[in-house]
Amino acid sequence: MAAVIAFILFGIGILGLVLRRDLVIKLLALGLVNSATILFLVSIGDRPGARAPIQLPGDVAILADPLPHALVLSAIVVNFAILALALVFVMILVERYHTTDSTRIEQEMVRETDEEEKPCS
Amino acid sequence: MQLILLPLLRFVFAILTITFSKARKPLTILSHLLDALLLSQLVLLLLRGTPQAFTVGGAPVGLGIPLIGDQNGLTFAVLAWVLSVAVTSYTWQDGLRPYFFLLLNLLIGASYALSFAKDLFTAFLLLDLSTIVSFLLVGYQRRPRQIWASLHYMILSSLGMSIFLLGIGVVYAHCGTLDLSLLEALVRESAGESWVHLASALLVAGLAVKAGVFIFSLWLPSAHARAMPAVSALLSGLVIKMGVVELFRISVVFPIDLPLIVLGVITGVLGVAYALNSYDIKRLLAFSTLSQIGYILIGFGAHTDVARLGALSYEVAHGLFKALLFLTVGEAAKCAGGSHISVLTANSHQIPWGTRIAMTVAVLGIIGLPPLAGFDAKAILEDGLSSVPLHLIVLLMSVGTVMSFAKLAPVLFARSTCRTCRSHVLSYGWLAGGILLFWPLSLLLVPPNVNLHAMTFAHIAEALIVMAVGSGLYMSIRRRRFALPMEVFRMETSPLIILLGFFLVYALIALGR
Amino acid sequence: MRKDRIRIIAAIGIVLVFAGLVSVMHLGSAPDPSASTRFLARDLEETGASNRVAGVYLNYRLFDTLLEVLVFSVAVLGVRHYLQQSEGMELPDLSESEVVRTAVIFLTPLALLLCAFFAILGHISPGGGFAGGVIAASGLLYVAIAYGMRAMEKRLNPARLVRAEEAILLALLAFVLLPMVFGRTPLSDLMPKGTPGQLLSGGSILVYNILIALKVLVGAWAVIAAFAQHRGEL
Amino acid sequence: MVARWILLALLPIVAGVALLQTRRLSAIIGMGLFSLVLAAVYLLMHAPDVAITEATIGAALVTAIYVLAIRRTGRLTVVADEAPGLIAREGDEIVGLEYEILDGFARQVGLDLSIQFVPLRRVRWLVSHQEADFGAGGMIPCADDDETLTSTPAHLETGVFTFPAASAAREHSAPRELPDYEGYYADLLEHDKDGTIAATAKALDLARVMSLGRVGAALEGLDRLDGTFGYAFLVSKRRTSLQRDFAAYLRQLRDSGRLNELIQRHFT
Repeated sequence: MAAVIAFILFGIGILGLVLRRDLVIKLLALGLVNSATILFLVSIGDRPGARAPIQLPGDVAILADPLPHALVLSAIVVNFAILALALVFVMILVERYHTTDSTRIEQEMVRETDEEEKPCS
Repeated sequence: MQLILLPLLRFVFAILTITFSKARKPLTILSHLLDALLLSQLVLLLLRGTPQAFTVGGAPVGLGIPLIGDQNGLTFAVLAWVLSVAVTSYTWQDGLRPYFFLLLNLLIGASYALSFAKDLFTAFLLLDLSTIVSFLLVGYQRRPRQIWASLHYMILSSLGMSIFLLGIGVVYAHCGTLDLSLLEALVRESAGESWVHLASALLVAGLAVKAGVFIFSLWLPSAHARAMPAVSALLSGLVIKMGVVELFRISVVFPIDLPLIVLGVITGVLGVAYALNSYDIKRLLAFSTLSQIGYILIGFGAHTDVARLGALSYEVAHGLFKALLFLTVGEAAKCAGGSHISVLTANSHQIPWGTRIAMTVAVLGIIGLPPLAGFDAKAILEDGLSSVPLHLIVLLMSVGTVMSFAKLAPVLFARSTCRTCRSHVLSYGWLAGGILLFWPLSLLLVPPNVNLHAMTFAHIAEALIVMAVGSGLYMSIRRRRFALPMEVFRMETSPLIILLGFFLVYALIALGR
Repeated sequence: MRKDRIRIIAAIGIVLVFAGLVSVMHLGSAPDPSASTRFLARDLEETGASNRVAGVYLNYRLFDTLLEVLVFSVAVLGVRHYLQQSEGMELPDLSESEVVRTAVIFLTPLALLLCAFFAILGHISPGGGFAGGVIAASGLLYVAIAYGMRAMEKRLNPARLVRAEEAILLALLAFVLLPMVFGRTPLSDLMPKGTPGQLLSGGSILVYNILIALKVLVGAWAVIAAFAQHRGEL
Repeated sequence: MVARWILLALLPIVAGVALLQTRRLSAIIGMGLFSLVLAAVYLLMHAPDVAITEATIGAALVTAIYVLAIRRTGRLTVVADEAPGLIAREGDEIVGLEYEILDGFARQVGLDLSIQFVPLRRVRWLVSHQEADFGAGGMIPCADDDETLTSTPAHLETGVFTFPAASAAREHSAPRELPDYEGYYADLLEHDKDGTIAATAKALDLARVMSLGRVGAALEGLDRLDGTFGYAFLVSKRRTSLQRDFAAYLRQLRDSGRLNELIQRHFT
């Protein structure tokens, strides 16, 4: 069932990404999409009656599968990295166009000719 | 050992160039020489019939990360090396910061690792590494449009990678491993089950975003057209192909031949249509990249050995001529003061003649003049295709390519006296040499009987007719613009289109059963 | 207005179909519960780490982890590169409240302790170097809130931080390449496995955890500092 | 088991509410909360490592950098001198014509409006050093001799008055209750083309005359200066796109008649 929740969250994230025009909220929605994926992966490692995957010699309890957990650790970091960079880019764009509205930034960009386009400070 | 050393050494050099930034030029030369040494050892091993293969760090089978130096991987690794040499020499005198070389080294290292790694999750990380690096490279000059393109690129590819990761999850839940060579048997066992379809559709849709497949890679035209020339060359020649290489890897395991062919056709035809309608040369090149990816996908999807070899050669050939085109057009645009075709034509006398010769070679390569790179690769590819409609579509794409590049003719044939700067000449010569000598060099990759078959009269005649028809058609419809929807390239629609693309892929996989 | 509504409905429709299709297909063929133990049965003897996640993360799939650290480093570099050039405001010294300073005396050592705990015991208990590094960086953030960015800048020179970051990354790569000296392939584990559950067990995992914690401490602090400085106040 | 179901069901609700927020800060905090719930879910799904990583990175670090980033990203910073009717505090709220115009503009461009009241002479400095986006509170456009500062189109006509003589003004008004307008007077004198005003003369605009009247200063004998004056907002010259946006917004406000409506409401 956790998997279904993960897919629902994925969908909510995409809706946020498409319908909200604020760039910061778009990034939050992207973060939600990534989190949903991670939730799905963790839900795979879980199985009924399992324990956390910490084992001592001679221990025979059923453990949750550690491999998805290990994958997810990497994925979380990668998502953070992408998010931080995207946020920086949003900051630079907003400093130039004074709006976080993606549609308006697109319009501004169309209006600007190539000569006008100067590197951002 | 060489397999893991190639990426690791690049990573070490990447950090060394920024730590000892004064010594970055000798370090760069050293790293290229070392790479050449390691690559040639690997190629020798492969030619002897014992490709190197091992699991990283001696981890148990099924858990660790397997590396293999097979033909597909090595071809891509060599292409990465060739492009790395070209871009390094092109930017040699540009006074770029160590930061640029760090990113360049990381990108090449990631390409090496991706060519050898046969593990889904490692591929995910490598694709993400390449995304971040190229994200930073596209925005290097900090122009607002570059930054916007970068942001768009990043949002879409992050979304794509999330879809890919969902696919990885589904695969792992059912197989318990991510090793592609082990998956092959496991997936075949449960062929036809619904999870196989779901996993393949998710993996394909996710990768297609990175691979420059038209309905998915909506970020591509703006990113490639906005970046600086050296970066565009790498993006088109290398970064996109990382996705394509991974798509091919997956196509061996999962039943995705039909979607590959359909996506290839869509990409090829639509890419050509948009390229025809573009009068900004950099944008034209970006769209043409999409159409060229179409050939490669069709080749991989056809699933015959000859077609696979053709697709591999086309991968290399496209890397060579598209990189050369981006580099020369970049320099030409700088000299002429704009990359729009009218500006280039008007100021064509200001374009150095060396640049123009190199550009001519690249254009002839891409439109398939025998016996240059494009012709040879395309001929091998066509030999591998059995269905007639596919043949016709490939021909149509070739005609379209000729038509879109016919616009460049006035730029190519003009007089000028300026000279190209020396570091650029080296880079142009290196790539142009590859294009001109592609046929003899490709004997390393393609067995002689297949390769000789490409040089038949029928293929040569076909190529010449395509060129004639293409230029004739261009003359007749010259400058007539037709409206194509640009709405799809907007950030508000592209994620939805990616989902629609997923549905398409899913339907095709279900059909292909 | 009407066009907007169509767009919203279309978006919701597409997303619903997507979520529904994926859910149905995923639940439609129940995962094989034995699948995950197909290859993963005997790793305790091999890695010697009783935290089996650490065993996978830092032994079997060490290459992945290395790539992840690289991704993180590139991101840090990129953030710093872009935020440095766009001009930040002057760094004002904020008036510090006594309460905040007193809290920091407890919070920051606690964060550093937690970091050390996660890094050193990462192969026995949950945690690991990455989380530890981030926690320690947040400990530094408390100090910055209490004493102001400028005071932090004096202590932690940004240029020296960059050097430290590169040095740690190089040390990590050198450690990864070290087995070559002994005739083994890079990334293989040289150190003895020990008894699972003991402090000195799990081979090189302990070393990697500490190196990653240091790397992430410096990197995460660099990101926080870049954002804080760009804003100019904390 | 029950706890897990409850938390899992909570996830879409928290995420949905967070993404529906109009205020950026609320959305960020909402997503931080989401991450915390997610970490708890991971803990209940027997993934302590993931839970710790999600809590430290997803909830703490990401939220921290978002909050640090939006301080400058999502704001339209306005520095203002308090001018009753135009922009002034009333209890905990800010009211006035200029406030409503700025608020509407901020909404349209999707920024959070942040208003700081500062002494009049700081307004120009802050705007010209780009510490703030707009200067408000009864600003009158000056001649364009300033290198860094310009103004938006005027949104309200006004008059400017001079005291007959400085000494007279001091007699009439109670100095204690006069706000510190030194810098402002100097500006008006500098930019007044009419050189007949004595160097010691003081000038005041209508809004300030009214505010002086309210605090009980005697205002007899003021002379109205010739020419038309209008209130506008100060803006840095380098912010060309901001100027363009605002001019467009004002035009739209005027064409739709909404501006007149606002003026009627505030000045009747």
